[in-house]
Order: sequence, then C-alpha cells, then structure tokens
Amino acid sequence: MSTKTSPDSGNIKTAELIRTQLPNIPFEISETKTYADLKIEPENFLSLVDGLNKNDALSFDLLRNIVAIDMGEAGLWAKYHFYSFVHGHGIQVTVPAKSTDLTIPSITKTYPTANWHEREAAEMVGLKFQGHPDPRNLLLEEDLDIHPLRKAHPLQKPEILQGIEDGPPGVEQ
Amino acid sequence: MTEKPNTEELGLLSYTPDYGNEEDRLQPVEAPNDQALYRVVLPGVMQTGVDTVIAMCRKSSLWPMTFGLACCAIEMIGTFMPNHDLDRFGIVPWPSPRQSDVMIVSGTVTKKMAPAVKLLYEQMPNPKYVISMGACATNGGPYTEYDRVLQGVDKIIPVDVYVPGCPPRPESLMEGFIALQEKIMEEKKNAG
Amino acid sequence: MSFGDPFFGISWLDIIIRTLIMVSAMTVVVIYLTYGERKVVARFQMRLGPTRTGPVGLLQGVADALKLVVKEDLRPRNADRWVFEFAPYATFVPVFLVLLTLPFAEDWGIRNLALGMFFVFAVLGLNIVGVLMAGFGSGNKYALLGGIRAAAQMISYEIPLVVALLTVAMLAGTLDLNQIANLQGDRPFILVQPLAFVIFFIAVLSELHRAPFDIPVAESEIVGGYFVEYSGIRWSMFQLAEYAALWGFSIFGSVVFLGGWNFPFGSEVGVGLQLALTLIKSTLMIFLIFWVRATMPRLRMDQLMSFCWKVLIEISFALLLVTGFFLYYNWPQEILALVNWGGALLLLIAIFIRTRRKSKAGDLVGTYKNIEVTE
Amino acid sequence: MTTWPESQGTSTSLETVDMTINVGPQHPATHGVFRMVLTVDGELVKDCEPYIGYLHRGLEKLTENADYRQAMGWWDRTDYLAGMCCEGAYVMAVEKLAGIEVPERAEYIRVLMMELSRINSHFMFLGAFGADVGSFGTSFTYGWRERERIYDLFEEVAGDRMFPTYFKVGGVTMDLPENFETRCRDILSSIRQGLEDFDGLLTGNEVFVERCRDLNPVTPEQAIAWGFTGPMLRATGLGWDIRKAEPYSIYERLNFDIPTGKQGDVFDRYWVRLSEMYQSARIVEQCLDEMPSGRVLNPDLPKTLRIDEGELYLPTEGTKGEYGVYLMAQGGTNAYRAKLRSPSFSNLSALRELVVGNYVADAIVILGSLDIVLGEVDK
Repeated sequence: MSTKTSPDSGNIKTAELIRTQLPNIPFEISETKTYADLKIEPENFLSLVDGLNKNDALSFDLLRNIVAIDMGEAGLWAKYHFYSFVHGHGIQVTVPAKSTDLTIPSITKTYPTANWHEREAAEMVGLKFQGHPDPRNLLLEEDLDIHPLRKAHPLQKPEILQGIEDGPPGVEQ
Repeated sequence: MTEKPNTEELGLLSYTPDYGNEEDRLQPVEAPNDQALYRVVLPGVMQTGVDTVIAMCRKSSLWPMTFGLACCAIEMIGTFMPNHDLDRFGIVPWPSPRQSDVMIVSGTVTKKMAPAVKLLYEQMPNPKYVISMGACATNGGPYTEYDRVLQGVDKIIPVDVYVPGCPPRPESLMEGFIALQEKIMEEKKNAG
Repeated sequence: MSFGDPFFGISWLDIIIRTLIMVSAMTVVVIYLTYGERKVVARFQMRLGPTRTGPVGLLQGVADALKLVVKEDLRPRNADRWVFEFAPYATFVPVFLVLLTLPFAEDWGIRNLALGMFFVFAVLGLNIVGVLMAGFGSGNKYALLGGIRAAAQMISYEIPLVVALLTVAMLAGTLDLNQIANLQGDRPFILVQPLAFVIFFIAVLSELHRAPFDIPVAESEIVGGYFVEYSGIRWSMFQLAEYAALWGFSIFGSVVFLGGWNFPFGSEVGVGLQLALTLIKSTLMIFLIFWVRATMPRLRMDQLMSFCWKVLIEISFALLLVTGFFLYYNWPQEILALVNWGGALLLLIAIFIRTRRKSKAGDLVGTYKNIEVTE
Repeated sequence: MTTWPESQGTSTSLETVDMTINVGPQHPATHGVFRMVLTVDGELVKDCEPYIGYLHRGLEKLTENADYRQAMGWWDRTDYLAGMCCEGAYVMAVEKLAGIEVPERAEYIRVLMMELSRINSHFMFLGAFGADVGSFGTSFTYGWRERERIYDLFEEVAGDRMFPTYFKVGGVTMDLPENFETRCRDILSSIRQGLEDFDGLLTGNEVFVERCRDLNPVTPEQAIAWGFTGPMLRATGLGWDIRKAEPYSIYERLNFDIPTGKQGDVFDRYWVRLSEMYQSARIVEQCLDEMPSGRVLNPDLPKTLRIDEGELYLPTEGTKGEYGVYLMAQGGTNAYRAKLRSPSFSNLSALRELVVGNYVADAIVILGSLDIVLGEVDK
C-alpha cells in the first residue's frame, strides 16, 4: 500500500505524485481541508481523467462525486472527487467552465456512474456536458427549464395564514 | 427482432398519464358529494337508523392506502406495528386505491408528485377521507421556502384531518384517526 | 331427509331451504374467518388484531362487510363492461357448488352425491374462468398479469391435487364422500397415505392463491393481482369466494384425510358431536394455512411452475402406481403406510438440501486486482 | 371493444407486443416515491426506465440560505431511517471546516449514537426486504420490535425519536442520563435476540434462499464502475469501509471487522447487512466500556459561527454507503455551496443494468436489496 492517506494527512503528496506521473498536463495544485485540489481547463480535462484512470501508480477507479457551483461572476465550476481503492488515496479536480458556452466534456465513458451525477449538475446549475448519452432533466420535471441552484434563483415566500377569517386553506382570496 | 407495432394506439396496453402543463397539474380537485343508494331508496324516517349503523361500520373499518412519501411514512408504518397497533381499530393498510377509504398523505408533496396524488385521490371509491400527516403535508413544513415544494396538500385535494408534528408521533397519528372517526359519526348524513 | 313434499317431481321447498341454510352458514363463516385470520396473523406478528369493534373485535367482519356493501361501485373506463361485472359471480359459483356436496355429519350434507369427489374435481375447473374474466376484463395491466399468472398456476396444480385424491379414492374404493368418511372408522387415511396429504395440502395452498403461492395476488409486485380494479361489493364477492373456498377445502381435506366426523368415536355418536368434530378438524387445517401464510415468503412464477411440473406431478404419479400395486396384489396396508412415510420424509429432506447447496456464481472475493483493502 | 393487433401478413411466429408496466410513484415495494417503467415481454423485463425527483425538496438550496447550525434540520431528514448518521456527518464537516475541537467524551457518544442508528436503519431494511420477498409483514413486525426500543433510548437521551438533533457543532447538546449504561446494555442483548429471530425467520427459510440466492451477481469491477459503495460493494467481495479505509472521529481506536460477501448477489447483500449489525453492536459495547468522563461541549464556541475562505469534502460511512458532505465557505454565516454525495443515488443509477433480463418479481426484489431511501436520492 504506497501512499495511504487519510483525509486530513498527506494529501499534498498525492498531488505531487500525479504531477510526476502526468508531467505534460498543465494544472495548478492547491489545498483544501481534506483533499488536494487540481484546477484544470476543460480542454485537457479528458486527458487528465484518462491519465488518472489508466496510470497504474494512480489508478483512480471510483468517481465519488460531481459538485456544480455557480461562482457568481467567475462563472460555473464543476468539482470532481476521485478515489483509488488500490492505493487508498483521493483527489479533487476543479474544472471552471468557459463563460461563453458553459460546456465541460462528459466522462460517462470511463466512469458510467457519472451519468446521473452529470444530469443532476446540468439541470441544477445550467452546465452542459458534451457527449452525454441522454441529457434530460433528472430531479425536475422534463419540461422545466429552470436552474434552482443558481444564486439568482428566488426562494418561495412561506404562506402565513393569520386566522379563520382568511378563509379555508387552498382557496385564494 | 420483429419490428414491434407502436403500443400507443392500442388502448388496452399503453397508459401514458396526461399530466398536462404546469398550471392544470396543480388544479385542486373538489370532493364528490353524490348520495349512497340506500339514502335514495329508503324513506326518510328509516334513513337516520341506517345512517348510524352504516357510519359505525365505516368508522370501525377504515382502510388506508399504503402511500408513504417521506419521513412521516416511517412513523406511519410504526403506527401499524406492534407497539402502537392500528389494527385494533380495524385499520389495515391496503395496497390498491380501489379498495381503500382513507388516504394518509405522509410526507412532502412536491410539484412533480402533485398530479400522482390527485390521480390516486380520484381513483378511490366514494366515501373517502384524507389525513394530512405531518407539517410537510399541511403547509410545506421545513421545506416550504423551496419553490418546487407544494405548500400543503390541501391546495390540490380536500383534507379532513390535519395531524401536526414533524414527524408526528405514532400516538398523534392514532389521535388523528380517532378524530376522523368522530367526524364520520357526526356528519353521517352527507357521507354519501 | 327433505323439508317439503315433492311438487312436480322436484321438492322445490327443500331445495330453497337447503340453499338458504348453506348461504347463511357460509356468510357467517366467511365473516368470522376474515376476523379469525386477522387475529391469528396478528398474534404471529406480536400484535393484538382487531379489539375495538364489538366485545373482542367480534363485529369487525360485520363492519367490513357492511362498509363494503355501501361503498361506491367503480368501473374503469377501458374495462370490458360485462366481463368485468360478471367475473366475481363466476369465481363464486363453483366454490358454492363444492360446499353443497360436503358431508358435515352422518348424512348431514346438503346433497350427498354418489360421485361426490368426482363432482368436486369437475367444478374446480370453473374457478379459473372467473379469475381470467377478472384479469382480462378490468383493462389494467396489473390485473392482466395477475390473471395470466393465476390461470397458469391453478391449471398446473390441479393435476397433482386430482391424482393425490385418486390414490385415496382407490384405497376407499368409492367416490362417495360419505362412504369415504365411514371407512375411516379405525384409522384415518392420513396415517396410510401421508405423502398424498402433503401433496394435497401444497396443491390446496396454490388453488387458493395463499402463502408461498400467492403470486397472482402478490401485493408487493403486481398490486392486488386480478382484483385490483374492483371496489365495494364486487371486491367483497372475490373475498367471499376466496374464504368460502378456504373453508370448503379444509372441510373436504378433513373429511377425506382426517376421518371427518367418524375417526375417534365412530358413527353411533350423536350428530352434534360429529358436527363439532368435523368443524374442529377443519379449523385445525385453516389454522395451518394461516400459519404458513404468516411466515413463508413468496415463490417466483417459474419456480412455482418447475416445482409443480418437475416434482409434484412425478411424485403423485409414482404414488398412484405404488398404491395400484399394493391394492392389486393386496399386500398389507401397513407397508404402504411405511413407503408413504418414507416418501414424505424424502421430499422434505430434498427441499432442505436444495437450500444448502453451493451457489453457482462462484467466488468473486479478492478478484479485484487481488487486493484485500481492510488490514 | 379493445382491438387486438391483427397478424401482419403470413408471419407464422407468434406476434407478441411488449407491455410497459408503470411501477408508479405509489407502490408498496418502491419504499417511497420512486417510479420505474418496465418494458415487459411476458414476465421478462426487457427495459427499465427509472424516474426520480418526486421528493426533490431542495436540501442544497435551503442550506445555502440558512446559518450553518440551522441547516442541520434538513440534513438529518435526508436519510430518515438513520437520522443520527447524517447529523454526525454534517456536524463533523462543519467542525473540520471551522477548525473546532470536540471533547473526547462527545466523540464517544457520537460514535455510539451513529452505530445505534445504523442498526436501526438495517432493521428497517430487513423488515422491508422481507415484505418485498413476500412474507406479508411478519418480518416488518420483528424488525420494528427492536426499532421501537432503540427509538425509546434516543427519546430518553435527546427528546425525539427520529430526528433528535442531538449533535451540535462542537460536541453534543447534553450529557447522557445516569441509567444510560444499563439501559443500553439490555437493549444490545435484545438487539442480538432480534437478530437471531431474523436468522431463523429469513436466512434459514427455503423459499427465501430459493428466491435470493444467485439473483443478479455483481463483480467488483462492475460495482466500482457503477459507483456502488457500502453494503452493495462489500457484498461483491471488496471489503472497503470508510471507517477503516479513511478513518474519521475515533474509529481507529475501535476494533471491529468488515463482513464481505462472495458473489454480490441479493442474498449476499442481505447477509452483509445482517452481519454488519453484529459488528455495530460490538462497537457500541466498546464505546460503553471506554467512555471517558468530562465535558461534552466545547466551551469557547463563537456566538455566530463565521467561516472564512475554505472548502472540504468529508466522506463518512452512512448506512447505505459513502455519505459524503461537500461544503464551501466564502466568509459569512451561510455556507456558499453544500452538496450531499448520497449513496442511494449512485446505487440506484445502475438499476437498469441490474434489472434487465430478470423477471418482474425479481426486479422488485433487486430494487428492495438496493435499500434506497428516497429522501437521500432526491436530496
């Protein structure tokens, strides 16, 4: 068991290991409270994912989670969390989508579990995943075109009924 | 593989619920009020006696439909289990809406689920009652600010008894059932 | 005995009174069977069962029945009108005919036929027609599936049922139920033919769609099976037919196998004791059916079919053959009993071994890059 | 009258039409509001189209508009069978993000409560799975006898049965009552008694084994590709458990082992969950023995919890699999973005591959063996 890292110790080592294993892919390394983070452009995101999956020293074979974030003016970001059973280490990959076309290449071919995660991220924040098998809505109705997790999306005002004189519930005055 | 004929135009085999667009999905459903046969046939003076007997029978054999939405469903199942046995009141859960009289809406009704709730309410035979269990079913509960959540099930179907709590304890659901039984005994005339 | 004097060759009054007795007895028994089932299954599940309606919940069956009578009677739009409406009566009539021929005491049956058992076999076939009508008539896919499953199950389980009862008829030498009961004065046929009783019990369970074979009525898969679209009085007719069949088969089983009213005290004893004896034995059998229902999970459709065609039918034909040999060469019946007990034991052991067999899928442990992650 | 398809031309082969069955949002076997449309040829399932989202209540949107500590009310209603596990995961994530220390005794109490709610949730699985296979509620009542006892214990400790909000950022709201130790030990004995009952009722039952043995075996490679975690992954033979692989809280000090199955079929999934409960009972006993005394709440907690720049993803071992909490803070009292990695969501996404090719009755049993909770799937 080479680089056995629990979340709060030695996650930078994993990032350096990836840097040495995949030298020709440009990404910046930064630190989060639990895992190291690699920031990469959408163009060479697919090559990084293939590298992570195929390389024996890394062999990240579980895609845990895809988080889509509306960063306000910095556009829409997607964060991926990978984990390797063989080496026991995990990594986080941040992919800021271009504000022009908001698309990120889809990785359902190498990780089939990404299918539903990408569909949910797409409908919640409005990202588009290029090459996704069926990009329909997952959690919202099929014909809805709203993105609830955008910062601009409003909340619903709770309906306060003061007393009986307001009439029976459900009937608008 | 032989080319399958399109199953759409075979009325029997294909069933696609026509939910329509957003507005008429959330149209409320009125409670039906047609009369039972015995009230039409029997002369007036005998009706009160038959009414009380029928109301007592309805009261003591309320069959709810197993219709759990969210966390309140777990407390609803808990009410049918050994510690708080609803079977003592003659209340046994039934899978199909056709054979049930009470619909316990236990959990958050979202706008995507609203047409299914209305469909099930219409499928139930006539003297039917609705118990809105928990804060979510009454007015959206802790999730009332999210715009995909329906603020209360009484916006789409008429509700008889509201059970407060999030989730309500099994005892309060039993109290809801007792309140429903008293309501059946009171309004036995227009029970239909 | 007959009630009125014959009129135009048929004693009309007699027929009417007898059927009225049977109808009222059956409704009372069915109402208290539903109450009994809920109480018994509740006790298995550490619950109380109905206690609020009536003194100890005794009026629960009455309340259910009355409520169902007054319920609104729905008919789905794309249901086939006449098939849908006559299905419950088509399931109820054969069961009622079976009840008419059963002897409750010395010659106390409603109508004792010389070919009583043969009549029961013939009438059993009609039951499937009603179930199929319900399945296809109500225009609902769940009902369609339920109807097809019920038809396949009932038809295939009739063969072992009939053959197992034939072996008993061969032993008794007659098909008249009264005679069969008379012959069991000293020892009931269950001691002589236990394997036939096991096959009979399994086949009855699947004829009634109960316990491990309640596939057409599997509420966790196809909700409610063939009577999913029925409500109110039509649905209660189905329940009436089901519980009447349960009662009918348990009395039939106790008369044929457990010696009916004859076994421990012979036939000189008064009619009251004989009647009580038959009812006690049939309630014993009903309790066994409720017990199996409360504990056994449900078989899948193809397992049910393969169990019937690959196991039950072979055993019942072998049993028929063996009984034939014993009767032709009139070897002592004790050896026949021994062979039977051996066969029944073999069947149970085979089922036990089947569950302990090694699975066919092989071991996948450690095949993932042969790592063992947990230290 | 309904029109049957008249046979086209002289094709002698029997013309069959694939029927679509809508196992709708309301169905006794779908454990809540989950809908799948099965395309069925006779009894064989040709295609399965799962539809979720009927319980999408906007957990993440509401968490963004509420204070860190207020949001816990929504988080423990995600996996409503094991309220405390979700509370523990969220609270640990916030503490690690804000860098708040938790006293020793609170850690032990938390692990004890989380393991009890894991047992609680697995009892619900055993009950619901027995009903799916067909034992008409007897397995439900056996499971519920122990669940009610554990609920009574939760009520005594924290005041509420399902969602006690007993955990707090920085520790636990109040200390354990005095007689907690004796009550907890006799509940453990009744839990073990309940497990023997289930062993007798289901594991040895011929019909149950006949229905579940060799039903859709899954290899570890497939499981990982579909994103299975928790009992679903351990049933395939890969003994991966976050409490051992990436230990959090005080799980390094406790010794317990991880049961793994052999074929990943439905019987192994049932068996792994059943034997996991014995391990959880062992953990609860160890926590009771080594429970240190002392304070249960971090004394110097800030009045209003403000967390400046930072993000984290904390995976924890929920009852159904890896229950991961992702939090991003941009200063202020509200989380900028919160995401729940729900195990049932990933386990359910592979339903089509698991179900196609089996019978309708098996499709329901396979769905039951996934042990999904809709509050978690639809977030």
